[in-house]
Amino acid sequence: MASHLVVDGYLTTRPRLYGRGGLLIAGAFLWMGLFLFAPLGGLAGLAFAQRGEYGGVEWIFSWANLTRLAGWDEFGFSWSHLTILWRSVWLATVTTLLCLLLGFPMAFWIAAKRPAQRPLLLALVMVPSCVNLVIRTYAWQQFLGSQMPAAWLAQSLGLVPEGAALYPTVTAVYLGMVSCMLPFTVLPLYTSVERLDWSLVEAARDLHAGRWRTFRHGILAQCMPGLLAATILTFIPALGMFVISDMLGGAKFLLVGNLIQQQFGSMNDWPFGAMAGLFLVLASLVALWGLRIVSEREAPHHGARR
Amino acid sequence: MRNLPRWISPVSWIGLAILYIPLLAVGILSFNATRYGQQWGGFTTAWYAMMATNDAILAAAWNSLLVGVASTVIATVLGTLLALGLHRTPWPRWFRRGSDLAINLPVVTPDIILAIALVGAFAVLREWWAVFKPGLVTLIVAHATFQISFVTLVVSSRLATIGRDQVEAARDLYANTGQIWLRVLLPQLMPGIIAGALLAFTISLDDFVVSFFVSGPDATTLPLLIYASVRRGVTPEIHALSTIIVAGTMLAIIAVAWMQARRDAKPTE
Amino acid sequence: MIATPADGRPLDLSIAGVDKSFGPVHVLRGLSVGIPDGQFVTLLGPSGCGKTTLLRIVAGFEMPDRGDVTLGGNDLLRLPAHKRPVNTVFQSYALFPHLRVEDNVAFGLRSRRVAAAETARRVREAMDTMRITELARRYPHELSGGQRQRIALARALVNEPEVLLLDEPMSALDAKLRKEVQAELKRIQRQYQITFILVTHDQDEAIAVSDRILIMKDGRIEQDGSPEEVYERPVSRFVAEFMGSANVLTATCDGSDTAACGFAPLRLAAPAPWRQGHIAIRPEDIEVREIQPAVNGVRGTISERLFRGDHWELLVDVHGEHPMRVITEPDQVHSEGEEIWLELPPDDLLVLRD
Amino acid sequence: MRLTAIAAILLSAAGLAAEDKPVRIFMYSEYIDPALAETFKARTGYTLDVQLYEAQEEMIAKLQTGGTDQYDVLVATGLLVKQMVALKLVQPLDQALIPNKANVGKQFLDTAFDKGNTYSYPYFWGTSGLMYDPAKVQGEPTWAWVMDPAKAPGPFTLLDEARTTLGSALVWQGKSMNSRVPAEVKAASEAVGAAKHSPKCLGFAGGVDGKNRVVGGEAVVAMVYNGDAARGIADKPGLQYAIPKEGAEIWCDLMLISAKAPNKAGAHALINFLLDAEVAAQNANFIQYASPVEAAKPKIKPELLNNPAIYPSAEVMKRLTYLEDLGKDSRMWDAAWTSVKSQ
Repeated sequence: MASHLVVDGYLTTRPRLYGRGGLLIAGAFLWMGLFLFAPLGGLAGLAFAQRGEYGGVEWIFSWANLTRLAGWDEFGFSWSHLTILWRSVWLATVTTLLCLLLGFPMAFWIAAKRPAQRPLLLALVMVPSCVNLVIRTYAWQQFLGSQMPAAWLAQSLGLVPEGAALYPTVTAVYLGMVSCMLPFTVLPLYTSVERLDWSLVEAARDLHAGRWRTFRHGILAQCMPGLLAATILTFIPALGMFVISDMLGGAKFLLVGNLIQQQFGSMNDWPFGAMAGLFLVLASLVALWGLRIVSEREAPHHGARR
Repeated sequence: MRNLPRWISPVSWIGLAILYIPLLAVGILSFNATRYGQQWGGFTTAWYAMMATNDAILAAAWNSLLVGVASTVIATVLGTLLALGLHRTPWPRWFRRGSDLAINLPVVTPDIILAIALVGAFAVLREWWAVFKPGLVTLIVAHATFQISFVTLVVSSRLATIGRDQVEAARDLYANTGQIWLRVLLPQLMPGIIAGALLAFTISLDDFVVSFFVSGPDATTLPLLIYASVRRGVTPEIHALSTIIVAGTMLAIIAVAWMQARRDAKPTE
Repeated sequence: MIATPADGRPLDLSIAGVDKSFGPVHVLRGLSVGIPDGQFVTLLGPSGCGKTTLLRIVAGFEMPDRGDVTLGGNDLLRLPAHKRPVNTVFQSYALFPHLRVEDNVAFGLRSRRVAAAETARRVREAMDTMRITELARRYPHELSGGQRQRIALARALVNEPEVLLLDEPMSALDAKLRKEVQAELKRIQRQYQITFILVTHDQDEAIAVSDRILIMKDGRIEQDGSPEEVYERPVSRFVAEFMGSANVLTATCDGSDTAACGFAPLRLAAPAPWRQGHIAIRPEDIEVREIQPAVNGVRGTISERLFRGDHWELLVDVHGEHPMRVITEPDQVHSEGEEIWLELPPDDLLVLRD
Repeated sequence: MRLTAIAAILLSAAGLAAEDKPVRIFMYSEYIDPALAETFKARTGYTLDVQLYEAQEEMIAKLQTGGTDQYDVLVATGLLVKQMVALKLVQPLDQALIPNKANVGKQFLDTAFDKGNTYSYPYFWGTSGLMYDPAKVQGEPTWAWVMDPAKAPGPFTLLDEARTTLGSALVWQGKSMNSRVPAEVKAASEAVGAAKHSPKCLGFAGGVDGKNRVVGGEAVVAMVYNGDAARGIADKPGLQYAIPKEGAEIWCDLMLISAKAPNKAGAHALINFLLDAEVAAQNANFIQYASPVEAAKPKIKPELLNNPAIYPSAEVMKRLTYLEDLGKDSRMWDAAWTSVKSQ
């Protein structure tokens, strides 16, 4: 009997469960193993190879790509890559914060509507993401162009010189970024706001907590899982994004995404591109792992009974 | 819901505005007679007519749809099974952690890296199997590869909301394993599966980088076409196309909402 | 499926030597109990005592590490949950959110492929019995807690199980509703005449509905008896305290019928079996006297006085240490700070086994 | 008799095959007169299938990831030929199948890109220079307009191309456009970096984008390719394109045959076809880029031939330099460009 166990009321054994579970996951994992994990492993190997004289790959093991990523290039040490990295993280962080600042009220706003209206509004938030990103960013360029009302307004207010467009500017980049990422912030936030237990919020209010404390303990604590999901879904894609910064920021500054793309494109240095990509993947995974630990600590426990 | 602070509503409208300004700009430009630039050159529907007769656009739209549907079907089946296999099996902790990581990998990997990895895999496989020459097949396989993760993530989160007591109750009520699947788990999982499939489909429709690398000469998708037109200066036909996509999606959503409302209004007396 | 034996032998449930651990936690320790057919039994105990686990073993959701469970002589453990003639009302009710009420109720019958006409008839009956007929076309999320509970009951009873298991079915209901449901449960059990096993941590509920109460502690049965027995004659300090806020006194006894506790010697009805142990007395058994009573008189000061509607509850400081709970008639008026005599009648002093 | 019958059958089968098999050319969009497809079919029996890329690096990436068996003829900029040969993306030409090579102008044969034209023949050529609004600038066109913030006449854009932009900065500083001296390249990158940080700089742009901003009046001067400039000037007459006094890049796009071209015979036929005097003239009249096919000149529209933005004067031609493949030194250039774009 001891080797048997009961799962969902069915007497079974561990090997049998593993057999069934294995069968279920085999398809996906075989598929992903063949087309993703194995080639990604190969790519990780590529990160330690070298670029040939005319592009291509020379399979000689070297740490050079790693030291290069850290900043040692042909001119000695430079802050180039670290600056790029820092700028990418900063852009993604500010974008995430802006999205949360807008997305949280929007989540509440939707959740406060009549139940029949909510899915409609939610869909309304999601619709823009079915238009190609390049098109939307191009549309921002058009909207911010020198002949458009927004620019006229800014020109007449003396914010920008006569005849100037509103891009490339930092503001334009953030507008584009927020416009692109906001749906992915609102969606997870809404799912947790919708399930909010308002009695806890009222309890906090009854205890004469200030607005901030009510929000922090009554609302924020409950929305933690959604908040984390929103942060992940916003921050990680924002970290790799570069089209928006190129199109609305005048391509003046490189981001990690550019750096990687360039190596596989104009620079034709695949090993270095693989190294930079590997770094981004690992950094994202570490961030994800950290957030998961935080969420496990913060989230209310739905422990099993017994 | 309780009385919200008064600033919530205006802030939300600002958020919606930021989302919709570009769409509005595209919509207006699609009726602008000027070919390049933003000057208003008069109202025209010529771009829509041109789009409708542009074979390249129609072929790309067809390819996008084909790739989107095929890859979504594959990814939804595999991803759902994966979510179920992970959730309903007492895997050891290390395996659980590992799978978690594996599923999140495509989500955090930059597109370009995914693309290069896939292209490498196809190049090797092509040595044995000619099916993997750049084209629709590679596009479908590539899209399915990263879609699986998204489907699994969505279905898993739905699965987590279905308590173990549901299965136990069904079992207690004499349901065998097959009945539990068909009568309890799948119906409750369906919204999650549909959401996952929709997400996967959207991602497929919008994917550019991976598609670019794995597609062949005969398999241009809409994003590839759009990207190319943007590179050479957008033609207003692309505006018309985008406007139609937005309008179509909106109509579909409104139709679904309307049907939902009708269905909800009827039964409960 | 276990059919009722042709000879009409009652379907007694027998649990023998059941042991169960979850990892390092030993939840059930060699537990044995027999439950005759048609009895309303309550498993009562604090959380973590193993009562739910025992229920889940009977239902088929857990497998004991050791021991046997039989129903009418048939080994239940060899059967998966869906082949046991046992149904459960879950603590969460576990209604199927995607099914209408009538489909929820019909679920078990449909699983067993009972003919449609018969299914319809039995579903209608069960819903009539539970008075939920008008809710048939609703979905669970549209219903109140009490309504959901009735549906969960109907969904289980419609299958006419040999044993009905109820896992804290009233924990989600408010106090008034709970009283109603208790009466209802009792009525239904009489009507169906099948074995009910109720798990609860609420002693009032247990007393109200059960034929028999099993008080559990740390994976063992601490006391097994009728509600009266368990209430009137707790065998241990744990039972006494759990069953209703008894005053428990530490005492020593030298083998005579007098025990010495901190403030006074107390006469007992019979000698205690220990040298040092506990005796208990219920608050309602303590008499308040103006003058020193003949036996077992204790003097104390009223430190607190609470009006409970049909009685007064007094907290009496006895010799500055033991606050004793005493219940008096509503017409007996005392004031706080007043010194009074308490009489602890020997017949009401319960000698506990520990 | 029987033998000839079999031969006839075989030949007709071959002819059929030739007709069925398309020739795929991989090139920039709007880079060939679509009307030529019919002429090509009529003359050779092959169907022309035009596949597009939008950037050179896209093409290389496509080929490197196993695309060499997907295309027959590749159009690539001369700078990339050495690299494509080294990466085995192309194959040597069968010179006997390209008699029309005789039509090509001497200065476009046997260049540093491909000594002896083993792999390639030229398709079109052009320059990168400055497009500007003459009403808003003074003096002779100079790189200083976009490289020296103090001398910039107004808002400007730079090209988002490492070699062209850094190379132009080198020329402006009196150095070689193909410098291999780290100190010189570094100095050039610092100049471009300083220009970038000027408030007048609207950023790095693709050729089309830069042109659009001058046409739209947002920029006064932009670094562009001459073909884009020609289109911009057509949209808004009055704008001008010039090679700065310090000199500039001349580029030449070449036709090559993919390493695993599925239709080798057709590929040769296409290259030969496009070097035909009449065909080249028709193509040049449509595309409005400069044709290297000398024999075509009599048939090219005079307004194109006389447009200095397309065919610069002999005097200007002396100031133009081809970019060269830098081999190992390209890493140094990459680092310089990265530092420009990161600081």
